Amino acid sequence: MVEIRFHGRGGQGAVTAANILVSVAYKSGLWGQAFPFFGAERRGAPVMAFARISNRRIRVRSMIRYPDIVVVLDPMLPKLVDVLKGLKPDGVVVANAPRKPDYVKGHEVYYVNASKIALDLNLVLAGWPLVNTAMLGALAKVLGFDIGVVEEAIKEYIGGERGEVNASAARRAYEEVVRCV
Amino acid sequence: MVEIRFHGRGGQGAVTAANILVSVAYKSGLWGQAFPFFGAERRGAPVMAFARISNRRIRVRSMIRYPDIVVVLDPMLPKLVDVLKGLKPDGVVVANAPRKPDYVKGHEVYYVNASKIALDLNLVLAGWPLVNTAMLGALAKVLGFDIGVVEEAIKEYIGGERGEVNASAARRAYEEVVRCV
Amino acid sequence: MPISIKDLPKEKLFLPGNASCPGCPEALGLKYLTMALGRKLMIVIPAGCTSIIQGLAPGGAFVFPTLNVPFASSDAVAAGLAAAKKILGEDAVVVAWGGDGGTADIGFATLSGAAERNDNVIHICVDNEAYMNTGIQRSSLTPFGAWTTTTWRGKRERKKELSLIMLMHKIPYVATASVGYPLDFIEKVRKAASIKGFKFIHLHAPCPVGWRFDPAKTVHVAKLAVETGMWILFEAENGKLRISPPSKPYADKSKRKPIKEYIRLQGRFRTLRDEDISILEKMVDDAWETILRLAER
Amino acid sequence: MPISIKDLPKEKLFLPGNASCPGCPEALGLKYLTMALGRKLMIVIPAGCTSIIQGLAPGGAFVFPTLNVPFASSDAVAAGLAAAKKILGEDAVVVAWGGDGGTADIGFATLSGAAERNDNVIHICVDNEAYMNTGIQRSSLTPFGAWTTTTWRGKRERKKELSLIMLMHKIPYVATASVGYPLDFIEKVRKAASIKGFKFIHLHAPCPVGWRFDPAKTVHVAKLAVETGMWILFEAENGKLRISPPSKPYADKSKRKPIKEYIRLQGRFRTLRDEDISILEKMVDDAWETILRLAER
Amino acid sequence: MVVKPLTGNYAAAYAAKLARVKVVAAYPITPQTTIVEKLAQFIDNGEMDAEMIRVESEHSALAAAYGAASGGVRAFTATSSHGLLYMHEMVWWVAGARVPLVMVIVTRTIGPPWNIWSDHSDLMDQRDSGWIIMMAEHNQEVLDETIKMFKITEDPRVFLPGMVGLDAFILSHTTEPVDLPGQELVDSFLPPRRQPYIMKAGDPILMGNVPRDLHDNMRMREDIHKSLEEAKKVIQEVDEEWYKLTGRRYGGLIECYRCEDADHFIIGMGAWVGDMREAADRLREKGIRVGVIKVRYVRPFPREELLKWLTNAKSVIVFDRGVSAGSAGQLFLDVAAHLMAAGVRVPVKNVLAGVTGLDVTYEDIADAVLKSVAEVEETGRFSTFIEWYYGR
Amino acid sequence: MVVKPLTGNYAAAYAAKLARVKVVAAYPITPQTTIVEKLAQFIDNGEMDAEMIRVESEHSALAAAYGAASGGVRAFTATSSHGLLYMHEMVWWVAGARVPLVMVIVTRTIGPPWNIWSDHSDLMDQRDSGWIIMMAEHNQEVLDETIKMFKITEDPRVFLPGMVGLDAFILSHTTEPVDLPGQELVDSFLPPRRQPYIMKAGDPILMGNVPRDLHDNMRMREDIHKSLEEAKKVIQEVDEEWYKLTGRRYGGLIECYRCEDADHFIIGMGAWVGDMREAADRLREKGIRVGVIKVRYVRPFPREELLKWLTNAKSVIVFDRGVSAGSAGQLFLDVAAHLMAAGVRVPVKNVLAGVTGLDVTYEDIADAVLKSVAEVEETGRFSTFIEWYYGR
Amino acid sequence: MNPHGKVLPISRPGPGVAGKTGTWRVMRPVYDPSKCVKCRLCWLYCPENVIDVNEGGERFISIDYDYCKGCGICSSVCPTGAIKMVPEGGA
Amino acid sequence: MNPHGKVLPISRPGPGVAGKTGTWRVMRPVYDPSKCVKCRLCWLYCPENVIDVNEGGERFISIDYDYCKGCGICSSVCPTGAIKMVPEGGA
Ligand SMILES: Cc1ncc(C[n+]2csc(CCOP(=O)(O)OP(=O)(O)O)c2C)c(N)n1
Ligand SMILES: Cc1ncc(C[n+]2csc(CCOP(=O)(O)OP(=O)(O)O)c2C)c(N)n1
Ligand code: SF4
Ligand code: SF4
Ligand code: SF4
Ligand code: SF4
Ligand code: SF4
Ligand code: SF4
Ligand SMILES: [Mg+2]
Ligand SMILES: [Mg+2]
Repeated sequence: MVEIRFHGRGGQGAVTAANILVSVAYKSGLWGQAFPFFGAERRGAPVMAFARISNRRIRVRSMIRYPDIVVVLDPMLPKLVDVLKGLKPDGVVVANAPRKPDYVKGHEVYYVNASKIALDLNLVLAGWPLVNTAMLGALAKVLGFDIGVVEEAIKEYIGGERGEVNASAARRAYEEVVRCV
Repeated sequence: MVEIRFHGRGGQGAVTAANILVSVAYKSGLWGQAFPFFGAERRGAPVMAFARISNRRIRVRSMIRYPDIVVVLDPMLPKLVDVLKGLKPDGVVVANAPRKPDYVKGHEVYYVNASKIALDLNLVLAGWPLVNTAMLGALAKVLGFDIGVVEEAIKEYIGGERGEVNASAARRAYEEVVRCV
Repeated sequence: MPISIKDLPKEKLFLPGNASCPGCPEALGLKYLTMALGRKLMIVIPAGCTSIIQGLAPGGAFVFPTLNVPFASSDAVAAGLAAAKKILGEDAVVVAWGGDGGTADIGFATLSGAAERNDNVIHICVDNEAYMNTGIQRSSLTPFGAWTTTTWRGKRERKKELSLIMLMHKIPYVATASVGYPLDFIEKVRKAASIKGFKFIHLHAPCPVGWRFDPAKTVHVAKLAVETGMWILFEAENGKLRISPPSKPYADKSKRKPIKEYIRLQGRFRTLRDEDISILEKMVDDAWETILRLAER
Repeated sequence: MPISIKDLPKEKLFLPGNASCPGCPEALGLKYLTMALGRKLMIVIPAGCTSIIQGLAPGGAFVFPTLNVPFASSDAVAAGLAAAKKILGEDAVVVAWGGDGGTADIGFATLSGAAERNDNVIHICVDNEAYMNTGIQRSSLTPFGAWTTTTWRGKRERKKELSLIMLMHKIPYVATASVGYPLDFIEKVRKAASIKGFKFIHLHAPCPVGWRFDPAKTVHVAKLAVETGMWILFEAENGKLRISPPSKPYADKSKRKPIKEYIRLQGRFRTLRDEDISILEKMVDDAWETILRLAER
Repeated sequence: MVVKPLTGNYAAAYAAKLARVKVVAAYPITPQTTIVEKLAQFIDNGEMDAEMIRVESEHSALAAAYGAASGGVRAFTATSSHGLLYMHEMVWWVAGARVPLVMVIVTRTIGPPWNIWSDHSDLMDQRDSGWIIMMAEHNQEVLDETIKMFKITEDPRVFLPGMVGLDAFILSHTTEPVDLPGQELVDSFLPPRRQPYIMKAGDPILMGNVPRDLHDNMRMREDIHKSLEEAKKVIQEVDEEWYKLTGRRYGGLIECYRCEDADHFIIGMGAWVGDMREAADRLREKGIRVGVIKVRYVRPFPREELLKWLTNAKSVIVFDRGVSAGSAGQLFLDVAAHLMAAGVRVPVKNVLAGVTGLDVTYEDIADAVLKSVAEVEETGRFSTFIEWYYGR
Repeated sequence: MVVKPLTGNYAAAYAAKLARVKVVAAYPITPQTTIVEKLAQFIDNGEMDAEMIRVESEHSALAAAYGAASGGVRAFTATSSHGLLYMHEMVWWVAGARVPLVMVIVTRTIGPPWNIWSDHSDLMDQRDSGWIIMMAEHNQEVLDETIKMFKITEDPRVFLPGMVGLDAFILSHTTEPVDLPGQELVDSFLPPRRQPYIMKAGDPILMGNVPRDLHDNMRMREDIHKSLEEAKKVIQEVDEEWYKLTGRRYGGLIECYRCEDADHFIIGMGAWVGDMREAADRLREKGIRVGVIKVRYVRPFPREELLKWLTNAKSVIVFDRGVSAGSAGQLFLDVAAHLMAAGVRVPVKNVLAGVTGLDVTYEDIADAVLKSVAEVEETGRFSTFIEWYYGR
Repeated sequence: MNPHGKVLPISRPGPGVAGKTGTWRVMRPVYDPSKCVKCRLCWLYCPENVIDVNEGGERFISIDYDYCKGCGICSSVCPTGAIKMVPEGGA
Repeated sequence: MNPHGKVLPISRPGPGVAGKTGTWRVMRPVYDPSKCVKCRLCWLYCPENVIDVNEGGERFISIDYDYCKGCGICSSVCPTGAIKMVPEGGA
């Protein structure tokens, strides 16, 4: 079982990303589970979402305290919250960053400039790049999912033209994501 | 323990009579308990009230099904309801009636013309003689209570001039009540 | 269209031998209601005297479907019932029949909610100006000065202006009525039944037991309320307010009988002092003023 | 007596770092409330955004006694609290601070009851026109046409005329206010505090999250509501109704800005069709008509 | 001290007056109504110095009483049946807020159909909420326990609200002599109001905002439970104190009747315990050694007290006037569960009688017990654990 | 049949849609809200042919659903916590009226303080009322059981309303794959609406007027109890029928996990049963033979089913996410009482965990069980029958 | 009423659900057809619904004394005094 | 808070109960004293209560960035454009 924690900001779609991941997992013959850290989710406020992926039906339902993967949607967040908290020693960070993020020490890192991808594709809400689907593409790479499946899941979830654009954001990130240790 | 059932009409004060009886009993060194047959008590409708008297604290609280004494406040009632229902074979009827009431067969009867006493004393409500205190006087005779105590209890309960009048109604009935078998 | 007494149906859907007190205004209202709506009537009843009047199970004095419901719930239950009847395509008029307590106190949020949603229900508030079923306690519709078993020296607050409050809900139909004016009431019920959405009728119902008057006088007291101007009959369709014929003369203050005539018949006003009567008079004038301001010109 | 911005107290009884969303109108209202009443303020809060805004225990952003209470209970709790303060002879102003849902829906019977009893409480309805704390569901105060998560094609019913309904309760003080006009609101709160009995203030509170506008525009949208005539500022002392200065010009229909200006700023009205806008316009005209009828002449 | 014939309801009203309640908030409902009427009369006549808030519903009745109590004064309310159910949300709230106040419950069954007679389903329906809950057997106990409940609830070891239950009509409308203590006596017994916090202007505390750490919240809930456990001692103490002043005591959480040498135990609460005593006497005349345990306080549940008596019983029969439908009688569930938890081995049986208000006589009780005891004596066990008893 | 990732709340909304509910009446409350939103969306988009009554409170939500159901159509509502408490009077009423309808409860703790997390006190607080009450472990079960609940409640042997519970957030806001049956399948499974009587114009019946003879009323209450007992069979049957159509069955009233050879039993209900399974597996790795009993239906209480497994157990540990303050956990009280009534002799213990919403992991459960089992293995009994467990 | 063996809180209508409510009567309305102007007001206002109109009958109205509670409303609304209240039986 | 060992649902006020809410900020208000006409509107309308007025100070107003959520109201109500919203950090 892989346990994943997403860090984002209220309004950025971290929960959506986690939910779509469940779809991707199921389409890939796996089981998935996604849940938000619920609270008063204020716009701009740091928020979290969680997901589990497993090859059999997942029955545990407690919070994820020691994730295998941490996904950081907003490059500013690591300054504000401890995104690495509880990350397993062999855990992985998937970061939205233009270059290797310096806040990670001693963990495997995948990074991709998701903000740029979003801006390029005009995925913007109130001046804000919407990076969640791009980050999902990057995560798919880390988890070894077929990006075609990810695109399909995104399009099912979002629908219409916006679904298409989000799907290509995911694909671009999938292709551009850089691994380093 | 003596168990008593009062028959009257809604608005006639049968419950009041039962309540005052508790007072009389207590003042006489006995224990008393009184309760109405509760229901929607409509004016004019046949109603019942109950009392128990005992020389020790009364602990039973169920309905009285087999009374020792039945008190009939309204001379018309026996035509409408079975006032003798459940009355013990050696039970007693205390009736408001100008003469020996013919609805009683085989029971000891005490009767008094309480309506007349009430009218004489101008104890009237909406054209109706208020006979409850007079009947209490008659009942006191049957139970062997001191009529002075009865008067005292009535005056405490009712107060003012109306209390006085009611007390004298009781005394008159106490004096006028006739026993026959 | 005015109806005449001869046109009224004779079929008895409200049966004799029920459990109302002698001279009961709620019984009167129920009887009129059956005359107005016949077999289309379905009634939803929160706790109140009418819960008792209908009589003991397994019998019942009502020859129409009767749903007894918790005290605060009547309009919501009625809304659900009306929705079901619509879905099933049945031709029914759903009436929520609440006392002043069930309508204006504990059930008031429910009423207001159904009004705002414009649920297809007629709410009739049968207003005997106190909680009678529990033995005469004050309600928000008890008038200023009236004795009840929770206001031993007379109520100090005014009667809530329920019908104006409902008028401000901007529902399609609001009316006041009185058990003293059955034809007016029956007409209003029928009109309400012909309109889709939420309808509110406020039925004044003088109660001999709670108001302490001779049961033979129920109709008389009801009429006096109108003749003194203490109770104003009006109706408002889509917000257009018109004074109803029985009340029309009393828009002119000089035509109104002195409210003392109304008051002195009622034991509940026994302790009213003269200054209280002036306050009541002032309240009557105010009520008329507001109504006339709001009336169609 | 009009107050000026310079006279306002600087003491912060509403603390930074609270949990309101950026640009929150309830936060604005709370801040003004502390400015109006200072250390005499005691607040009773039914469930709603303000339950969250105050922040997490064992801390809190409110430097005044704050009693959180069940959703339907605020005015009754406040009435009890006010009674206790009276008995203990303490100098306190008890405010029940409810959202549109807590005030006009689930808590409406409670409000109406306290109003009728004339309990010594100020009820402030902070009206963001939906259940925001649970994620933007319609309330009775949601305007016609607005999208919410329970009205996906826009609400079909009109906004309940809450302040007129409260006016018809004949309480000593009723006022409307807006977070866009803080001085007006603060004056009204202070006036209410000076009056014994039940006071009702209806505070319009445009919410960027629920109405879908840029949080920087909260004040702007609030003002537009007044300038288009969609929100009418008035006050009524002992039933005497006066239009408040910010709204005065708009009694004249020609002075009002087109309501489209107000509507197009808000995502919640995205699906509004032209005929819906006409309906809304008609509602605005009606509201003005009623208010002007009731106003002092 | 004077003796006055009083109904159970009037006894409750006098108790509130004697406790110097400052705020009464109540809404009428049969059969509670005469409590409110009497208090209104006391207040309107100036015999009682209190505010009466004539609320528009029971939810508001408890809300207003709670508001007053939070503000620092003694507050009182009373209700029944649907009224209690309608205020159910507030019932939980007041306990969670740890605000002491006293509520009298005139127990009445729950509809539909409408029915005003007594059973205990309304009161027992509140048993999870964190309130102290007791049930009186007679009018004297109504008066005594209502006064005592103020002392118990305001004890710093407790700080929880409390309910005093009495059976509809069987007590509420039944008149019997009641010893009415003098005001000075009650004043000497009841200390000035104490409570864990007071809402007052200028003292900024926040009650009830969302906890950052859920552990804190769970500890609050545990503390309610633990405080109820602590209340056991307080109830006992207060019973003794009252005894010193009045000569009346009831044994604290439970009261036993002829238990010392009993083989078989009947357990019940409320007014019919009187009839149970009578039944026990009759059964003993037939040679069956029956003891009666009256559960006075059902919350806190008198686990230890019951175990003391029941560990070596031959059988235990719990009479319930209410049922947790689809399981068993509410009192039975508690009794049986705690016996089980303590590892006690004794046949237990649940008799459901008087449910929805049927009149139950001591003959009925004796009859039901007789049959049950016969079975247990013969077979050592009960063949059915639950019996719906409609009378002989 | 398609598989869709759904939250528990959406699963409930889809179930109501598939059951062809005709009237939805609901009031928002976290965490139930998304059920209502989803249904509003279905209806507003024309995907579902139903009326939505957007009521002003929960009391009215259940009242309106009840009115619709009385009028002859399938009705649905959902709520949580304070919403459920606020409608408590109606909860009793609907059962008393014998009107089938289905309500989903997203379980949430009760305030103060305000707190939106899951415990079971709100749902369990309704257990006396006469409703069928079940609690789901995962989103598939939410969907399946909500559909099945219509069939169960409308069965002429039952004719009672039913609640389907799911844990706040743990299920309600957690997305996982759910097998969504097709409309035809559900149509073939669910017969047209049946109910004991229908209110319709021209057919004069009176519902709920005062009974002349209280025996009739007591028989109504007994019949509710008995109908719940009868529902046990219906629940079993419906489980099988659904299995035939979908391949999914849950064992009826309870579901057992590794019970066959178990010495020690953990009992619980709701989402954390998944974690209990995990805990059992881990404990078995340590050689402790643990079985898990998931109580699916708590009303009717699965007395016989539990007895089957527990009669020869070495110990029984009931996990409660809620407490009847001053006594013990609600589920524990039921389990222990029925074991007692059946004369079973086994050490029982109550662990109170996750109360007010604390996160409980399978490690926590394993830890609590491990310690308890160690004690019972050593001493043959539990030294304390109740433990408040806050995590390791 | 009880189609599936369930015990339901359901009733069916029938007269006299509060018993023979005529027994409540203290005063009795007595009709004098000679004074009657057939206005039907007594019929309209009788709260008990116990007055019947006999179109063309000798006695235009009739009262069902089994259930008449003797409230006196008919008498008080009768414009001609055609209904008089007289004391019921003895007392 | 807890005078008798009871665990109460009671809190005491303090700033930052929702954390350093300045972290929520996406846009940052920047004050230019040279344009300021000291009207105090920003102070009045800031919903966070994070603007302070420095009577006679060089910078008439100051903003507490620890808690300013960046809503932009101050900027939008400022009559002179003395407060500008600029993007916060990278993004
Ligand atoms: C929740 C609840 N509270 C209280 C009651 C008790 N109750 C029954 S009827 C009634 C008074 C009804 O008054 P109103 O609505 O004016 O009707 P009326 O009896 O006057 O016809 C009350 C308080 C109840 N049944 N349910
Ligand atoms: C009895 C009850 N029902 C529902 C809720 C859930 N709830 C909490 S806040 C809220 C909405 C509040 O809306 P409103 O009063 O308008 O205040 P706002 O959140 O908009 O400030 C709801 C429905 C509750 N807490 N209690
Ligand atoms: S109390 Fe009044 S309203 Fe109620 S039944 Fe009697 S007469 Fe009718
Ligand atoms: S949703 Fe609106 S009212 Fe609620 S806290 Fe956010 S901005 Fe304020
Ligand atoms: S006395 Fe009353 S009940 Fe009898 S007929 Fe006349 S109006 Fe009807
Ligand atoms: S009211 Fe009098 S005149 Fe009119 S029909 Fe009746 S009896 Fe005849
Ligand atoms: S941006 Fe908003 S929170 Fe920050 S100072 Fe300006 S008004 Fe205040
Ligand atoms: S609003 Fe602008 S001009 Fe006015 S004080 Fe603030 S910064 Fe200065
Ligand atoms: Mg009334
Ligand atoms: Mg709102």
